[in-house]
Formats: sequence, C-alpha cells, structure tokens
Amino acid sequence: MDSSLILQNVLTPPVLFFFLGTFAVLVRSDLEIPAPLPKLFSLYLLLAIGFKGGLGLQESGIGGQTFTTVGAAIIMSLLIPIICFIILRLKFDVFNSAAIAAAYGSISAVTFITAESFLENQGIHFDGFMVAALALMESPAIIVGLVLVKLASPKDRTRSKKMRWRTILHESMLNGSVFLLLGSLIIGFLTAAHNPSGVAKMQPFTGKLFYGAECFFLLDMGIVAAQRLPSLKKAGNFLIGFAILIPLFNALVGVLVARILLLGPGNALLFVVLCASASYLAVPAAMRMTVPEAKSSYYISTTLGLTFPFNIIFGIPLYMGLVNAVIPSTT
Amino acid sequence: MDSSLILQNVLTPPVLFFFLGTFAVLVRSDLEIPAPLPKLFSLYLLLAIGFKGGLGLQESGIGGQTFTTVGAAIIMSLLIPIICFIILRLKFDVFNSAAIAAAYGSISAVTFITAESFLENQGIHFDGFMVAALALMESPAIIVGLVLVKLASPKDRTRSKKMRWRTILHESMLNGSVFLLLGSLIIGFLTAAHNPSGVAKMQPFTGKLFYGAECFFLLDMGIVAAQRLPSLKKAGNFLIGFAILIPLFNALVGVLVARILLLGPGNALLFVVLCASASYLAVPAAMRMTVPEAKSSYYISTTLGLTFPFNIIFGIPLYMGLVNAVIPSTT
Amino acid sequence: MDSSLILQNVLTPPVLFFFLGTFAVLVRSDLEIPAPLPKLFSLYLLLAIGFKGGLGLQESGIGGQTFTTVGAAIIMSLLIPIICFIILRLKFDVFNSAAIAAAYGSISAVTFITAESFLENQGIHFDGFMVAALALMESPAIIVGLVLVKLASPKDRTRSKKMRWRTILHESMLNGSVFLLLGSLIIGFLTAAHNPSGVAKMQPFTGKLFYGAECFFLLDMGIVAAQRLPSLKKAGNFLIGFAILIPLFNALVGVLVARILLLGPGNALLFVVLCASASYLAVPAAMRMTVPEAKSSYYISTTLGLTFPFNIIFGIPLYMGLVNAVIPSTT
Amino acid sequence: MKRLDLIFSERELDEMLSCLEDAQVAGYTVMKHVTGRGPERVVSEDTEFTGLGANAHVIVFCEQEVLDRLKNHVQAILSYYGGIAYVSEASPL
Amino acid sequence: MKRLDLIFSERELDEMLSCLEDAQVAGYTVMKHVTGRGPERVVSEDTEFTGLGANAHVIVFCEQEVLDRLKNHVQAILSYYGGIAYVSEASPL
Amino acid sequence: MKRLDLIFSERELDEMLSCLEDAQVAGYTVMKHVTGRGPERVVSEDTEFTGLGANAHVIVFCEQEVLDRLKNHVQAILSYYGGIAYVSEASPL
Ligand SMILES: Nc1ncnc2c1ncn2[C@@H]1O[C@H](COP(=O)(O)O)[C@@H](O)[C@H]1O
Ligand SMILES: Nc1ncnc2c1ncn2[C@@H]1O[C@H](COP(=O)(O)O)[C@@H](O)[C@H]1O
Ligand SMILES: Nc1ncnc2c1ncn2[C@@H]1O[C@H](COP(=O)(O)O)[C@@H](O)[C@H]1O
Ligand code: NA
Ligand code: NA
Ligand code: NA
Repeated sequence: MDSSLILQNVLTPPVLFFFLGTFAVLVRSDLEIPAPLPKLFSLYLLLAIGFKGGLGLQESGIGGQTFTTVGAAIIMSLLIPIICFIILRLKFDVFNSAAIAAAYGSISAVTFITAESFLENQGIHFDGFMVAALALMESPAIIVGLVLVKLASPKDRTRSKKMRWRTILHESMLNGSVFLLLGSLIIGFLTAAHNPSGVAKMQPFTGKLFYGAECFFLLDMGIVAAQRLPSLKKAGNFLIGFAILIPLFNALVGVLVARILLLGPGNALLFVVLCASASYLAVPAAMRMTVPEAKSSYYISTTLGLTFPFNIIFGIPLYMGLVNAVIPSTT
Repeated sequence: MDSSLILQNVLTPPVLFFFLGTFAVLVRSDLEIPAPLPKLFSLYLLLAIGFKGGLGLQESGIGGQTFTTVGAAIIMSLLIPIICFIILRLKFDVFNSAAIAAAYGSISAVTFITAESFLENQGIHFDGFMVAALALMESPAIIVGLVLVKLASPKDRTRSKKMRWRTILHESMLNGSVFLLLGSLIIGFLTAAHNPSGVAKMQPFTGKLFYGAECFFLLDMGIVAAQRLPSLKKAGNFLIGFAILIPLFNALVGVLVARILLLGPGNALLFVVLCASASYLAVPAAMRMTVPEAKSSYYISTTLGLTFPFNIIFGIPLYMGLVNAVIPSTT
Repeated sequence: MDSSLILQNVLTPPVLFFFLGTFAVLVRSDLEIPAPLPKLFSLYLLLAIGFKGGLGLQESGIGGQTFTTVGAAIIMSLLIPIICFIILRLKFDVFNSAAIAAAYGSISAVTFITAESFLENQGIHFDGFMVAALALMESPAIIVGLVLVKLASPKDRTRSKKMRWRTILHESMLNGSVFLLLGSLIIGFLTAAHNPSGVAKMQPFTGKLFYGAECFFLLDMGIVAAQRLPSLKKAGNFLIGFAILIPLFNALVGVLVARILLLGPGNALLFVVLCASASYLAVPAAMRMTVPEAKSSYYISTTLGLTFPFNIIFGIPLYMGLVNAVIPSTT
Repeated sequence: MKRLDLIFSERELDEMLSCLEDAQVAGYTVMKHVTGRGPERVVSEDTEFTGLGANAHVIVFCEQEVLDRLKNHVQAILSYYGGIAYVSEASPL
Repeated sequence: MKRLDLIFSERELDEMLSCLEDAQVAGYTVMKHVTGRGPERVVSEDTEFTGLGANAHVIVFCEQEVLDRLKNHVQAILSYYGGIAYVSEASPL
Repeated sequence: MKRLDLIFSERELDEMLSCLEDAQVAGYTVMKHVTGRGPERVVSEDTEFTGLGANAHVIVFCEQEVLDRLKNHVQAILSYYGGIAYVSEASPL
C-alpha cells in the first residue's frame, strides 16, 4: 500500500517539477531561475498559506482543539531541538549542534503545502488551524537553539558574540518569513470575519493560482536542492544519516502525540509533517546572525539537500501509512 | 457614520496588507520585497487598470459626460499645482515649490484603485471613463510644474539647466507609467470594440488576479511608506501639515466640481480621490530629470510617506462621507 | 480576405501590446521591464506551453499522425539550415552563415503561441502534439549548425576552438529553454494519464493566466525588437532581405509538406509557423558558446528585430491564407 | 592604463554613455540597481520603486588621453545631476 | 584619496552602514545580490534563496583620515561575521 | 596585494571560476547581470533576455604569485570568448 501511495505522490505536478529541477542540475542543463524570482514565489506562497490558514482558523474557530493542537505543536518545537542537540553533540561542537538542532525543531512550509496537496488529492479533510501550528513552530525552535548556545557555549566566547535576549527574541519572532506568514494569517482571519466579499475577491490569487505557483517554486527547489548535494558529501556520513533518520524518529513521536490529541487523519498527517520537516528559511537566517561560528553549509545542506527531498518524495506517503496504521479512521 | 466607513475600509485585505508592511518596518522585521519585484506589480497594475478602463470607456462611450468629466479633471490638474505653488512659496524656493506642487496636482493610481475596491465593496457603481481621467491628469500637472520653474526661476539659472519645451513635453507625456496606462487604455478600448473573445481571455489576468496583486503591492507600499517616515521629520512641520491639509482642501474643491458636473456618487468619489491624491511615480521621475535643484526627498516623502497612507486609510471613507453629504443620491 | 485576416490578427491584445512596446522605443519613452522580469515570463510561458502540450499529446495519443508530423518537423529543422547556409555563404563566412542558418532552422515559441491564439480566435482546431514538434525542432537545427562549422571551418581554426561532440550534444539538448519545454511536456503527459485532478488544479495557472502573461511578454518583446532595429541597419541589405524572404520560402515548403502529411488547417498553420519562424532563445545561447567567431548581433538582430515582428504581424495571417488555399478544408 | 569609476543616477545613463562614446572609449561596463548616499541625496531601493531609478556604476578602462577627452563633459553631467567620478591606476593582466 | 572596497553578507549591511556614518564618510555606494567564495564560506544565489542573503559590495571614496576613523569598527564587524576590506588609491577625475 | 577585475560573459562563469580555483585563489566575488560594450560586442539587458546572458564581473584580491599562476589560463579563456582582465594595487584595510 505504501509503495502505491509513494507512486501517487510522485506522479503529481509539484513533485514532478521538483524532479525536473533536480534532473536539470544532474545533467548540467543551464536552466536557472535567476534571483530574485524565487523570492517572489516564496513571498507569494507564505502570503497565500497564511491567508488561507486565517480563513480556516475563522471557520474552525479558536476553540479547544485549536488550542491543544497548536500548544502541542509548540511543545514539539521546543523538545525536538533538545533531543537533536544531544545526539549532535556526539560529533559536533556546541555552535553547530545548536544550529542544526534548531533547524530540525522548526518546520518547512513547502513540505507542509506538499502534504496539503497530497491530502486534497486523496480527498482527506484537514483544518485551517494547522497553519497556525505551522506559523508558531519556527520561533520556539530558534529560541531553544539560541538558549542552548547561551548555556553551553565556552566561557571565553568573544565578548562581542555574547547574545542579548533582545537579539534572540528579535531574530526568532521578526524574521521576514515568520512575520509574513503570521501577518497574513491574521489578515485572513480578520477578512473572513468582517469582509466576506474580500475573501471571494482574494480567492483567484491566493486559492486558484496556488497549485501552479507551488509547481514553479518546487522546480526551483529541485535545482537548489540538487546543487546542495556535493557539499553534503563534505558534511560526512554522520550528518547524512542524521538528516534521514531524525525525520523518521520525529514522525514517530509526532504520530503518537497526534493519537493522544485525537486528531483526524488529515490533521494528524500535517502534524507529523511539521515534526518531521526541517527549516531552511527562518532558522538559517537567524543562526547566521547570532551564531556565526556554526557552518551554514551544515544546516542548509542537510535540511535543503536531503531532509526536504526525502520528505516530499518518500516521507509524506510513508507518514500517511503510519497515520493510517496508528490513527483510528474517523470516516 | 464616517467612523464605521473608516472601519469598513480598514478591514479590507489591501489596507490590512498595507498596515502589515508598515508594521514590519516599525518592529524592524527583515521582511523585504527585493527590487525589481515591486516594479512587476506596478507594471501589472498599470496595465490592468488601463485595460479595464478601456473596456469601461468602450461601454460608457465617448459621449458628453466622458468629455466633461475628463475635461474637468484635466483643468483640476492644471489649477491645483498653481494653488499649491503659491502656498509652498511661503516657505520654499521656486524649484522645490514647483516640484511639490506638480506632485499634488497629479494623481496616485494605487489610491485610485483602493477607492475603486472600496466602491465595489459598498456596491456603488462607477464608470470606466474615470480611468481616462486618471491617465490624463499626470501630464498637465507636470507641465504646469515645469512652466512654473521656467517662469519663476532666477535669471541666473545655469545655462545647461534651462529647459527646452521638447524636454518638458517628453518628460510629461512619455513617462513610462503614463505611457503604459494610456497605451493599455487604448488597447482595452480597441479590444472591446473588435475582439470580444480577447476581452474574455484577458479577464483572468487583468480582472480576477487584480485584487490579490493589489494586496501584494500594498504590502510593499506599506514598507516603502514607513521607511519614508524618518525623512519626513527632516522636512519640517510646514510640509507635514501641507501633506495632510492640502488633500482635504483639494477634496472639498473636487466634490463641488463633481456636484456641478452632476456625477453619481461612485464617479464623484473617484473624482475627489483624483484631486486629493498626489503622484509618487511619474512626477518625481520627471522632476528628477528637469528640476534637479529640487530635493527629491521633499516631494517623495510627503506624497509617499504621508499623503498616500492618509488617503487610503482615512481619506477614502472621509471623502465618501463628503460625497454622500454633497451629492444627491441617485439610487 | 488576407487583409481582413491581418486586421483581425493585429487587433488582438497580444499583437497590440507588441505594438505598444515598439512604440515606446520609437518615441523614446522610458518604459522598461527590468531584468529578470522578462525571464519570469519566458520561463512561465515555456512551462505552460509544455504542460498544455503534454495534456494535448495524452489526448491525441502517440499514434501515427503524431509520429509522422513530429518526424517531418524534425526533418524540416535539419533541411532548412542547410538551405540557409548555402544562401548565406554567398555573403558571409562559415561561422556567421552556420549560426544564422541554425537560428532559422529552429523555432520561436512566442510566434507559435501567437499562432495558437490566432487559431483559437478563428475557432480552428489544432492538436497538442504540435507542441512536441515545437520542442523537438530546436536541437536538430543547432546540431546541423555546429556540424556545418565542424565540416566547413578552415583547417587552422584555433585548437581550443575545435568542438567536441559532447559539447555539441550538450549545447543542443540541454539548453535551459529546450529542457524546460520538454520536461513540462512530459510532466503534462504523465499528469494527464495518472492524476486528472492535478490537471484541473493546474488549469488556472497554465491555462487561464496564459493569455494575459502572453500580452505582458509581447509588450517586452516589442521593446526588445525595436531596440534591435538600429543594429539591423549595420547588418546590411542582404541580411534584411534574407530575414523577410526566407520565412516566406520556408512557409511555402512547409505548407506543401503539411499537405502531403494530410494535416488539418489548424495543425497545418502551426507546422508552417514552425518552419517560418526563427529562434532567438536556444540557438543564440548555443552559438555564443560554441561558435564565438560568429557575430551575435547578426543572428539576434535578424531573428528578433525583423523575422519575429514580421511573422506575428503579417506572417501568421498570410500563412493562414496560404493554408486555406493549399489545404483542402476538412470541416 | 587608468580605471574610471562613475556612479550616478540611472536616469542619466544614456546621456553618460553617449558622452563616453563621443570620447571614443574602447569599451565600458555598466552595473545598474546600485544604491548609495552622497553628500546630499540618498538613493535607496525605493527610489527605484518610484520610477526615479537607482544609481548606475560605470567602469571604463582606458588611457589617460581618453580621460582628458571626456573629463569636461562628464564633469558637466555630474555637476548638473549629481554623481561622482574617480580615477585609479590599472594595468592589463 | 582612497577607495575602500567592503564585501560582506547583506545581513550586516545596516550595521556596516551605520558604522560608516559614525566615521562621517561623505558618501558610499552599495551593490547587493553579490555572490562569492571566501576562505571558509561559499555565498551562492541559493543562500539568497534561503533568506540568508547574498553579499553586499560597498564602495567608499574618502580621505585616509576617514579610513583611520572607521578601521577598528569595520574590522570588528568583519572578524565577527566574515567579509573583506581592501584599500586602494584613487583620485577625483 | 593585487586586485584583479575580470569582466566577461556570464556563460563562461563556471569555466572562469574553476580556473580561479585551479590557481588556488583565497576567494573571489561575483556580480552578475552586468552589461557593457567592448571593442566588438555590445552586451545589453536584452542579450540576457535571449538567454545569451549578460556579463559577469569577478573581483579577486590576491598576491602577485597567484596572478602569475592564473594568467595564462585566464587569458586563454578571454581570447576565446572575449572579455577583459585588469590588475591594480590594493592593500587590506
Ligand atoms: N564618497 C563616496 N563614496 C562612494 N560613493 C559615493 C560617494 N559619494 C557619492 N557616492 C555615490 O554617488 C551617488 C550620487 O551622489 P550625489 O552626488 O550625492 O547625488 C550616491 O548615491 C552614491 O552612490
Ligand atoms: N580573496 C578574495 N577576493 C575577492 N573576494 C573575496 C575574497 N575573499 C573573500 N571574498 C568575498 O568576501 C565574502 C565573504 O568572505 P568570508 O570572509 O569567507 O565570509 C565572500 O563571499 C567573497 O564574496
Ligand atoms: N575598456 C573597457 N572598459 C570597461 N569595460 C570593458 C572594456 N572593454 C570591454 N569591457 C567589458 O568587457 C565585456 C566583454 O567585452 P568584449 O571583449 O568586447 O566581448 C564588455 O561587454 C564590457 O562589459
Ligand atoms: Na520539525
Ligand atoms: Na491630485
Ligand atoms: Na524555422
């Protein structure tokens, strides 16, 4: 059953375009999407995800399940980095361990939307409040990462590099991606409440266009991920293993929490995907500023070159299988 | 009543995204929309406004009311700069006064479309020929500004800086924004007349997508406007007062003219908005080339940092209240 | 009849926007579409053409007519450069002759989509497999061009400039445009077969938006083509004549082949347009790398500044007249 | 040989380039979308947004005699619209 | 006069510019979206994609005394985050 | 130390960078989307449009001995495809 799910997942336009991008790099085609065009798509996707999430949140209401699910998601994004940090310390110094740990505690918005598309394809329902969980899992992971650095870093860290709390909060809460996602969520929420005709008028832009823009963006992600592969080799086997096994481990933990929370299969899959995915947007940017001692190639190559492709190709259908096995079907 | 109109105006996606952009700057988020992406949206908006205006013009026909309204609009764009110039000369030299005056005689396309969205939201009808008025109000204001410089500038203006008529006409008529707006208007007009299926095929691009693109653009306008605030302080209180009071004055004149023209409430609001808004696109570009003596920070900071936000947040609902008070409702 | 077809063709938004772009350059407006925005539209158009072609190919099946038509198209793209080369050698050296010849053997995707829009406007049916022909005509023309250089170039060509077969194949098959077009074609084909809901979800992006994006792109093509005009004068009368007459000649050959293949009028027009159009994307890029001795202004100015405008303004309706005269109407 | 660095508003690019052509430079290189601050003006990315355009950075490698030819004209343009011009030594690799 | 070339990550641009302002430079020029490789890091266009930002290239024409004023502060920024600073001779056209 | 400025077509960027790597430069900086005119060719923004690509401007700060190592290879690339290379003096801040 899983292998048919994998095939169904692979034969969708977004994943196929991801392959096309990867393939372009492998055969050394000169296909490229020049900067800042990828930025356009990433801004658009964040705006649209947030806005649609806000509409969904309005629909499902800010009730009990919203609170418990979002709360559990935040707790996951606090716990996962600590576990990762302990594992990574076996091989890496404090700085690199904390930076990589923060990335895996955080989330990948594109993995999330690929999972949403997968669910829509399978006709499985999910709720808008999951986007709120998505938006609220970036900051805590960053904070944990920076706190770990603050606590565990050697006493003689250059004076200038000592972080102030203000910096930590600023970098974790006000990163452009997080800000746009959260802001659009709130705007969607307010619009759904006060201006239904505004919702309808946004629909062609945030709704209808979304799937195509996702494909375009995944084409670029394929190019970027494949360009990261060579530097993965330098990262070493430990990190390569980590980048595949930790998502699986996090998925397992995630599905158990989802079961405890009594989430339906759709929400459960999204919850698992949030746990299993790793950030290559907000976290690297925050770490670059606050922990320059960490090698950015470590945390970017693993999340972007390995964990991301693994999740969108094999991970999502695998996690669906897991959800189907663990979560009692409500339909 | 006015305050409820303000609230209704504020709780629409475009205005909310404008706030989001402003807020990003205030809290020092690193959210940015890198160049030349804003240019993409501004080109798109001009093309779409023009095209839709052309369709509307074809519909309403180039009859009596079109002529009188457009004519009155042009006259307003000739008169307003002269009044502004006289006021500004109290504090500024000829060059700065003329440049700022030209900006306030001209129009802001984004304020105009925000007003259109506001009217659609309220279910109030307006006509396509108002876009023709929009397109034809930029050039006269620029010409008046340059003529004022030519007439009033000190005799010893550097020889090289003496303007030739050709330059004046070129800068006023062939500015990229004006050109694209007018060109698209004509294309829309021709297409509506000769190729109805072409109109239908353009609709998803110029029609459906418009509202979302407007939101995206206003997000950027919010960022840009907020970045202008610090330099406003340097501009001094006189200019700050001018940037708020002159739009109100122009709106008052505008609503009286609209009453004389017997415009319906929708067209009247748009007419008032044209009078009250100020240009931060075509006029600054033209002034930069022909009146380099003027400080660009004056005419950009006031129009972009103050008059524009004021108009889209408070101005439009305020002007609607004014229109409702002055114009006898036809419905 | 032809002149009415020309008028019908000219009064469509894409062609009108092309004129607007040209006009902007002629009157020296400062309208510009800054890089890399044109790249965004060209990537989008290639992706959308390919995807839609893949859907069409799935629909029409990879049967007999697909094979014969695509085969004939490939043969045309092998023959046309040889004929052109012989003619061009009257005036130019081996390098320039081969580079220009390759460009005319290849195709212009934008001319193709303008022809598609023209057919839709006229309500004439055409098949998706024509896009496969489009995608497969770039590489052979490049190969022929490079083989001609290899065979005919003087013995003392600098050692470093001797081409290896690998380079030839790489440049001809893996050019970014060709790659994206072919890749999207395959993705469309696979999606149509395995994921019908994916097709529906792509439709707003690749289908509905297409016409508007085409207009935007043609606006830019108008600017670029007009900027090329001055350097055309330097190219000399021989090349100017070539750029107009060779498309006509190729169209004549094309319509005869189309008749032999028993193509319907829609497919026949597209076949003729493929023969008559010349490449300004993949071929110049390949030639720049492998035949640096050739003057890029020759092969770009002719294809972009003359052949392209000629084809989309006069060529398409003219070729339609030709098709109507030669191909027995099946409807 | 000399290296000339010119930095000024994009809107004067055409004028500056034809000034260079008049002095018969062998070539030039142009970088657009450049921002900056001078003694009077700030050129940020949003001045590009408003259609004012950002700055252009033009580099010319040439002999001293070419500099002598273009000096007056370039200075006239820069003193009218603003912008800077600096010369340094350079030699072909 | 001197020409100072600074190349470093875009994310430190604001900090670097206020450092230049502190030293009262007469002006500066900024080019963004610059990529490169240093002794340790590679900055490619996809690091821009990840929100890390590419490099910025800042040019300052100034007197030696301005360099003296900004030297320590600039070096502190560069040694913390990475980046380079080189000085060469230049004279106004 | 020396400053090397290379300006050539973007399409040869990979080749040029691996040439620099061969000579073991400590680093380099790349600016793309650069236009210009040389003795023969004009590179405008629309050549970028046609997929030809615009120019790249590469800056290398290095010692003379590195220049000696890369000189021949760089000149070979430039003489084949076009482009320029100039050297000037520079010293770390
Ligand atoms: N001292 C300087 N060093 C580097 N760039 C400068 C300097 N002064 C001015 N510029 C550049 O020249 C542009 C025009 O300056 P301005 O003459 O003030 O209009 C500025 O926007 C800067 O990019
Ligand atoms: N030797 C060099 N020559 C030119 N640019 C350099 C050199 N070393 C470093 N850079 C630039 O400085 C940036 C920062 O370098 P790093 O200090 O390694 O982080 C690099 O990305 C390059 O753009
Ligand atoms: N004398 C020069 N000064 C500055 N840039 C030049 C000069 N000559 C050539 N270039 C640049 O080098 C590129 C390649 O020139 P070419 O060798 O003619 O193909 C041109 O497009 C210009 O950007
Ligand atoms: Na995670
Ligand atoms: Na006005
Ligand atoms: Na052809």
